[in-house]
Amino acid sequence: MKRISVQAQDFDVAGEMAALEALGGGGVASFTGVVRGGDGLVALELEQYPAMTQAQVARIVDDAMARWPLLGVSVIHRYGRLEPGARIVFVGTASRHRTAALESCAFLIDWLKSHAPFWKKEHFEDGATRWVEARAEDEAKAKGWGG
Amino acid sequence: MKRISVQAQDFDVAGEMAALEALGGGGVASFTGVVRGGDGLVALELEQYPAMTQAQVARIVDDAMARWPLLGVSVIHRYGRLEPGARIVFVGTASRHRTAALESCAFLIDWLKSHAPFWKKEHFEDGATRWVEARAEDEAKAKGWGG
Amino acid sequence: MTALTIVYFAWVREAIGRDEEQVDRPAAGARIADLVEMLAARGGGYAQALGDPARLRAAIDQRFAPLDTPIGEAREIALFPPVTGG
Amino acid sequence: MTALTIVYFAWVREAIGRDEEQVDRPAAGARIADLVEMLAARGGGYAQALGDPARLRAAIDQRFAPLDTPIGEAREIALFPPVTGG
Repeated sequence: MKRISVQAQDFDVAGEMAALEALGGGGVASFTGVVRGGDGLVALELEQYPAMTQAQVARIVDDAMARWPLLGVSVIHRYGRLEPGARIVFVGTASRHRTAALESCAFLIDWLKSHAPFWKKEHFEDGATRWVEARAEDEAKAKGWGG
Repeated sequence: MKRISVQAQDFDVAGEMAALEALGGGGVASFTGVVRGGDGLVALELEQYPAMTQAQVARIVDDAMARWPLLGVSVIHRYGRLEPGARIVFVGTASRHRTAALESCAFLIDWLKSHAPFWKKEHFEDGATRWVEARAEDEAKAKGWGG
Repeated sequence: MTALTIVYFAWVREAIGRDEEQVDRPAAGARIADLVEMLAARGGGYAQALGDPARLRAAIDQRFAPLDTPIGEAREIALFPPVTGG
Repeated sequence: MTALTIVYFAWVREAIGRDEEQVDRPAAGARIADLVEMLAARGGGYAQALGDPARLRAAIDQRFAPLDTPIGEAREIALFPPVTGG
């Protein structure tokens, strides 16, 4: 199973998890990213490169499926204006081996952070905006997986 | 938030995930273990040491909360007779830092495998039964976290 | 002195045919391994379950403990195979 | 020769004030960095967005590419800051 979706609307974590559990593997790992509030943040705006996003995420998923014995992968990434508490991204992996499920899930989210063509802009309650800067740490994490 | 439950009945993954997402952290990691079918398996029977289980799982969760900056942890472990496809265990962690959420989730499931007082017995369709043997690999994984 | 409760799990429980029993408290300074040896000497299911201590794990008063741990004032000793949770 | 499409994202797009444009295809052998330099020379928002190539990343025909990559037969060049997805 390979499910990839880049979408504006929210998604159903339970449905994704259930689909992965139904694959008959021993374990399902997931990571869900949520917009953090605080510091007067009223929204996070996610811009994407539409012509590239879907294909690039598919390449990252194919990499993961080549590296680990996975029964299924589900990746959902939202774009558009998201308020604190909203889900941004979901990565779910299913495998007969729990380590494969957990490691590939970590790999995918690290890789999405530094290799998926999205840009985040913060909107604050005083009207100010700020583009989130890429963190060297994220790039290092992705590189840490090699490949 | 710290939720620990050792129970016979199934659990609601979506509810656990939603409670963790609501903590306002940036990320929620989860691992769900499911009974694997195949080889004529009709059921997995999980025996526990009731007087010890809850306290031991609580100690493991406290260790995780001491090691990583977590906003919340949820651990559910079932016992009794479970059929293929049934959920056995759920570990969910929430943190402002995705690496903390992912690592602590892996730590908890590795630790539960080798330090929670449960024993699994396989029941096969020909009536045979077999106690699952602990894998040296699981013990090594838990030790790999140190502590 | 009070009796000592022994609890058994998984195939240890099955081989012995009971999940709990009371035994006389061993002499001061006895370790879990001494108790295991004493019980195995009963023969039958006890010998089968407890004859090879390398296959056993233990807990004292609901905390894991190596077999060479002194029993001391413990109230409950658990004997079982390596755990397979998760 | 066909024109080349340039697409901009995030603060590069905002500074330039457009998300896409067509430019004349640079001379054979030109690299993305040469295109960036040429565009920055227009001044104003272009200079602001593209004046410091170390802050930029690029893609050729929807695949990431270092700035020293030759443009060759590419149809679409994207210029943007380091990505911040996930």
